[in-house]
Amino acid sequence: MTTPNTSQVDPNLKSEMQKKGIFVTTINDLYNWGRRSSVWPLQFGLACCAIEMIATACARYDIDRFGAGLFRPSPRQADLMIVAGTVTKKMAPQVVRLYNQMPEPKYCITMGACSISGGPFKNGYNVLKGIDRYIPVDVHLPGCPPRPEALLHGLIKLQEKIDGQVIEKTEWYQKGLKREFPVPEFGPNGLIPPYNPDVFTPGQSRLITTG
Amino acid sequence: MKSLEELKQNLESKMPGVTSVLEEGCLVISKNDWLEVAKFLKSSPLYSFDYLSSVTGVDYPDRLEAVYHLYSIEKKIGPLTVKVRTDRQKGEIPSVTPVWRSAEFQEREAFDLLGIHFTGHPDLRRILMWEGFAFHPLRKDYVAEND
Amino acid sequence: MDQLFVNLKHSILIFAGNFLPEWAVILISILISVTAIAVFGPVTMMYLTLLERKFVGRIQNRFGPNRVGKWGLLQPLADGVKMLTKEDIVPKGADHFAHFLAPVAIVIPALLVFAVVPFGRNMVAVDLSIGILFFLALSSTTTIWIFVAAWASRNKFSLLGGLRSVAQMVSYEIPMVLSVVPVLMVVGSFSTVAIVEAQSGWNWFVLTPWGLIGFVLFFLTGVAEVNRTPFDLPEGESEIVAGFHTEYSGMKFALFYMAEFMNSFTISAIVSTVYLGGWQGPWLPGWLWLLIKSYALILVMMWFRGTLPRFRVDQLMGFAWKFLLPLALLNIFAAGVWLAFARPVNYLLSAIIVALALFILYFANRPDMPKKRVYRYAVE
Amino acid sequence: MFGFGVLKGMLVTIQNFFASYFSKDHLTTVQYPEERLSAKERYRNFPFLVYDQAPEDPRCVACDICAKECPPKCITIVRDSDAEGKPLKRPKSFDIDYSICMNCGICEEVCPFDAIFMDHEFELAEYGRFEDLMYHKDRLLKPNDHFKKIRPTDATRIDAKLAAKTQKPAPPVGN
Amino acid sequence: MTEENLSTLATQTLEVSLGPQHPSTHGVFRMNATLDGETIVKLKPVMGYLHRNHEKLAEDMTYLGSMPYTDRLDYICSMTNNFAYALAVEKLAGLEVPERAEYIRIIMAELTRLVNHTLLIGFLLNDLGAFFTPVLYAFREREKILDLFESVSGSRMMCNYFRFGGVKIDFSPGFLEGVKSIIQNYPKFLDEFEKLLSENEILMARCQNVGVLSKELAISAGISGPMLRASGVPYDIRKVDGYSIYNRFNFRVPIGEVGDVYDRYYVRILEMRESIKILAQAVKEIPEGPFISPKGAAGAKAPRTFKPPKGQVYGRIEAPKGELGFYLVSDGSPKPYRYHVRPPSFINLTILEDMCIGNKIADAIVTLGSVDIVLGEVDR
Repeated sequence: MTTPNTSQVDPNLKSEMQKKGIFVTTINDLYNWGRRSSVWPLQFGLACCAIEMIATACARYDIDRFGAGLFRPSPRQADLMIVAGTVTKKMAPQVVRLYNQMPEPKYCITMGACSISGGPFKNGYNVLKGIDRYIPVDVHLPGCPPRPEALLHGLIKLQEKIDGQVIEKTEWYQKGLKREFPVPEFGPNGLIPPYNPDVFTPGQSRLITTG
Repeated sequence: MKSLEELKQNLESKMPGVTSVLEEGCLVISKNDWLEVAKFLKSSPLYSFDYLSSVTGVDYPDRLEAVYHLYSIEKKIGPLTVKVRTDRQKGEIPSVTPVWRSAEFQEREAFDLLGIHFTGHPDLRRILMWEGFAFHPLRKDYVAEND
Repeated sequence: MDQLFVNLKHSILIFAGNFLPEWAVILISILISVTAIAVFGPVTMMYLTLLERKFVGRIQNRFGPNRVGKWGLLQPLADGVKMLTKEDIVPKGADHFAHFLAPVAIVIPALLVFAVVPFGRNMVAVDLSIGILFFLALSSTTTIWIFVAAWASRNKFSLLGGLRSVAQMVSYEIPMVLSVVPVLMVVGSFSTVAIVEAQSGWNWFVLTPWGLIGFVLFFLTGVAEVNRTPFDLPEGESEIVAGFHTEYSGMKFALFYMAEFMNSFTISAIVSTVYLGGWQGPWLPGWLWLLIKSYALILVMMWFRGTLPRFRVDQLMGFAWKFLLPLALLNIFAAGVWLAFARPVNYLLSAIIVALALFILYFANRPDMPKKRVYRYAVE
Repeated sequence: MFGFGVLKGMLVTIQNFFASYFSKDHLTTVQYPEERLSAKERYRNFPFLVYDQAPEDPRCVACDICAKECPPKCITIVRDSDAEGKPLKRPKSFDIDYSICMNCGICEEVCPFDAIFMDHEFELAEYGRFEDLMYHKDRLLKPNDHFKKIRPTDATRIDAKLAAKTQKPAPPVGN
Repeated sequence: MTEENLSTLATQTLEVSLGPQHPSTHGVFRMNATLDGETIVKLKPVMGYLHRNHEKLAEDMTYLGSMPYTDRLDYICSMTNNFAYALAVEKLAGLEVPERAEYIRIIMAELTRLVNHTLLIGFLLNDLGAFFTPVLYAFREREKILDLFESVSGSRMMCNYFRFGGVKIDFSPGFLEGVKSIIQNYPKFLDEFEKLLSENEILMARCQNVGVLSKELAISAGISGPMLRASGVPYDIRKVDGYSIYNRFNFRVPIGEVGDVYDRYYVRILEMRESIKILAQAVKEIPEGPFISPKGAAGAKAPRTFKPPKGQVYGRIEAPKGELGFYLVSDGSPKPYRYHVRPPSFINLTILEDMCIGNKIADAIVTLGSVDIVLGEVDR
């Protein structure tokens, strides 16, 4: 689904003003433009997709061209969590806690089949069948591992999604903000609760409000 | 490797009480004198198996089995496979970590995934699953949670 | 061209003078230089972040950011807008007030030090007679705020980072001060403007033997003061996650980032003032010369960042106490000898003393220096 | 002397800096959305079904070998049956769950009818997970000349084999 | 502070968890370190965060179905994982491998060794604090080798290229020229890498006499690979077992003496130079002929019909990280009864605590880096 162009300034007025050198924008565009062109990913890799993520940050594909090259080690300074690799049940609480620690306009790309749905290790007893059971995911990136260009394409899709966001309707400015996702505990045979009901309904993907 | 039979005679001559069986290329030792055999294998000048390459737990329908692969670095002797058997319910096998340090993590993994209790292990805890996990998942009768 | 900004300010004052009272004109002149610094500081910081990402990028055979704006020129603006709109997190256990105070307080010395930097001929904001002392005093206060930041964020990694920063600053403060003493001895005054005037006509201090050593010392300790590689232990990324600013998000982290880059600009400006002859230079206007010299030194700092691994804590302090400090003392002695004798002889004598000092220190530190090794192959 | 090794190292990085302006070997960046690397011929990403003339009759005969051999079991096939329920040699529905597939290429190897091949298309990022990444038959089917375009050598070999098979009268294939 | 009243000073140890998410634990590996100041008192590794149950999944999959999963064991060297698994199953089923396939396997294994050692050195420097530059140079070279893997097997990292009794498909056109250009240019890259790193005093100071591992402890702890040879034990499974056709190539096995982090780093550089020699000989002598035995081809075409006889086998190879072994028990059905992987990095971690006690926290990170672990293999 393409993201609707929601900026209140109609495009042809904007373009011919720009021809005369006057730069017209709304607060919403500036807010989106700032966030989309400096998405700082968290230095967080789980498995084989992490090596492909590092390859994307390296010389040949260079994610820094998109302004997303500063991999911040501490979750406090990151805005994008790329879940690159298999999320096991022993690691799931840490992943959710890290997502909670990130400051608010935050996004999540699930890179690779394992983090989307458990992938090739789906029927393993220690493998979580997809991280979107506990945290909201913005962009899903299939592949095992997806090519570095596919990750760049995923980042471009995320940037399009950020462009389409409107300040009033974004999730983190709604009243009754429930953005603190409960961290699952370890049970005798798996995680308790098996999924977070208000984030995940089995079989039906969560449509995050972009309009 | 000279030959398995010769090693077996050598073993019996050195330690009369040991009952060892040869089974398609492996030495099967009973579990209560496995520690002495281990010490002998490591210290004997003839063989000096100083390199324990791998410890594996295997779950058979009637028994649990720990399979050890031993090499000698000085004498460049090939793999000696030693099997030690125990029953499935209360699986007890003497740990060889005091003899070979490399068994420490592998025995913990065999305990974690198959439930073989290695007596005398310095720190026998689960290594791959979390502490509260109540089953031994690599056993054939384990049923995973379907969510 | 050289006096461009000075005449500009002068004409504004005259224009304001004919309809404003006397005290208002003085106030306006102060305001002009204050706003000049307040604009110049953050803008250099923004474009230094971009310069670093592009320069280190090119070292690593890749482009830096080049999709936001023409050559990525709008990238710092985008970073700024994003940082402003980030949520502001204060950890539960943290000391609320100190957590907020530290980033704000760390920017104050970084901005204050600009007052003493002589940007061009009579283009210095405040011509303090104790300019260098003012600079050294202020630049050592950043340690306190780094430690307050580390202590206030109640996080083990930042605690480690804070302790490391205190140890590092204490052991690098003394060689830094001692490396400036020879210049003060030769010039006879603390004021930065006097120092630059003393170096007029190509006799920059860096061209004297003791000046070269003093320059290297002052630059290295300056890099340590600013916590940049290879001395960036307080925010040792690969060991203690993000060092003292682990718990800082959004604009507070941006303030730390701004303080670090403004400090690195002021350090290079002061080093080029004291040793490279400030705004002295042929053909080009004065203020352009100072910018070229300090940007060159900043590029060297970024070059360090792109290449060198990090010291360990005890090696860091061993290097300061066992190598830099004695070298700084011997350097003062060499400068004294240079001052005492006549023209051709003093260069020779102080060069001998400096060379002697380097050899003595090299052989003194030889035992704990790492040695090269020879490797052999297995014989079958 | 202390410091020469460090200087030599810095010489290397500054050489790389200046070389990146001149030699191609020292600036290897391919600016992705504008410039693209040419895909290698044997590159395998996600499987797709091949049809010769019309999408209604793909080469696939719903023999279910690839579904059994697929290690992570991400292919589900339902065999088509005509009016009175006699099973036909055509899949009614052929689903591949792209969020599970591990691009291993085993389905292409074991398929006796050369009906499934690995595609070169990798720009598949989606927002939704269940309805966007579960590829049904209509999204999987691609014409044979797409296969010829992305993998010329394999396509010519397989076309020759199929052509040879249709020339000599098709022996009664025991199904 | 004399000795006795120092003891009355009650100091607390700091319990720090260098947790599953840490910039330089090479993935999800956790070390619970108890620190006294900066020195480490106790260090308990915690694993299992990437335990993907490879062995349980393999028990209800055909033998060939597990081949793509072996790529994901040590996801940096996928070809050598396939090699070890293929060798073990061939030993079990008694398949023989044609000449050309043996040479193809040697070329692929040695190319993977180059990739693994280059990446390790890049990540080791990253742990030391060099701001990503060595990692980017390492990845620049790795991309060239990955292009070759992709042109042959179809995927950059997950090659799934080996089959029981040979390989899946012959070389693609232009592959041998690619390997020849690698053989020519790689020594130049290694010289550049050594010039950047080997004599760097900071690196030598940070790596020498850190994480020392004695010969006896190494043998008794089952250490294998470059770590064992860096401690002075001349044990290389390519020479000892002489599996596949390694005894046709002459290459030397580098050994270290002290067994510290610097030795492990330098032994790997020398091993890379030996691998290039092996590659040169293999490319020269590779014969024409079938790339897979007919029995193997049939098994690959219909994995369900591939039923090895009842019995058990333990096959091992010299993977870049150490001795990678597969213990397979087959009960005659197309699915293995028991499938066990003997991973080198899992067992090389046994003595991490002994190497780190008494050193600083920065050394523990570097020692972990020099052990060269990949979590996909540690946790399986």
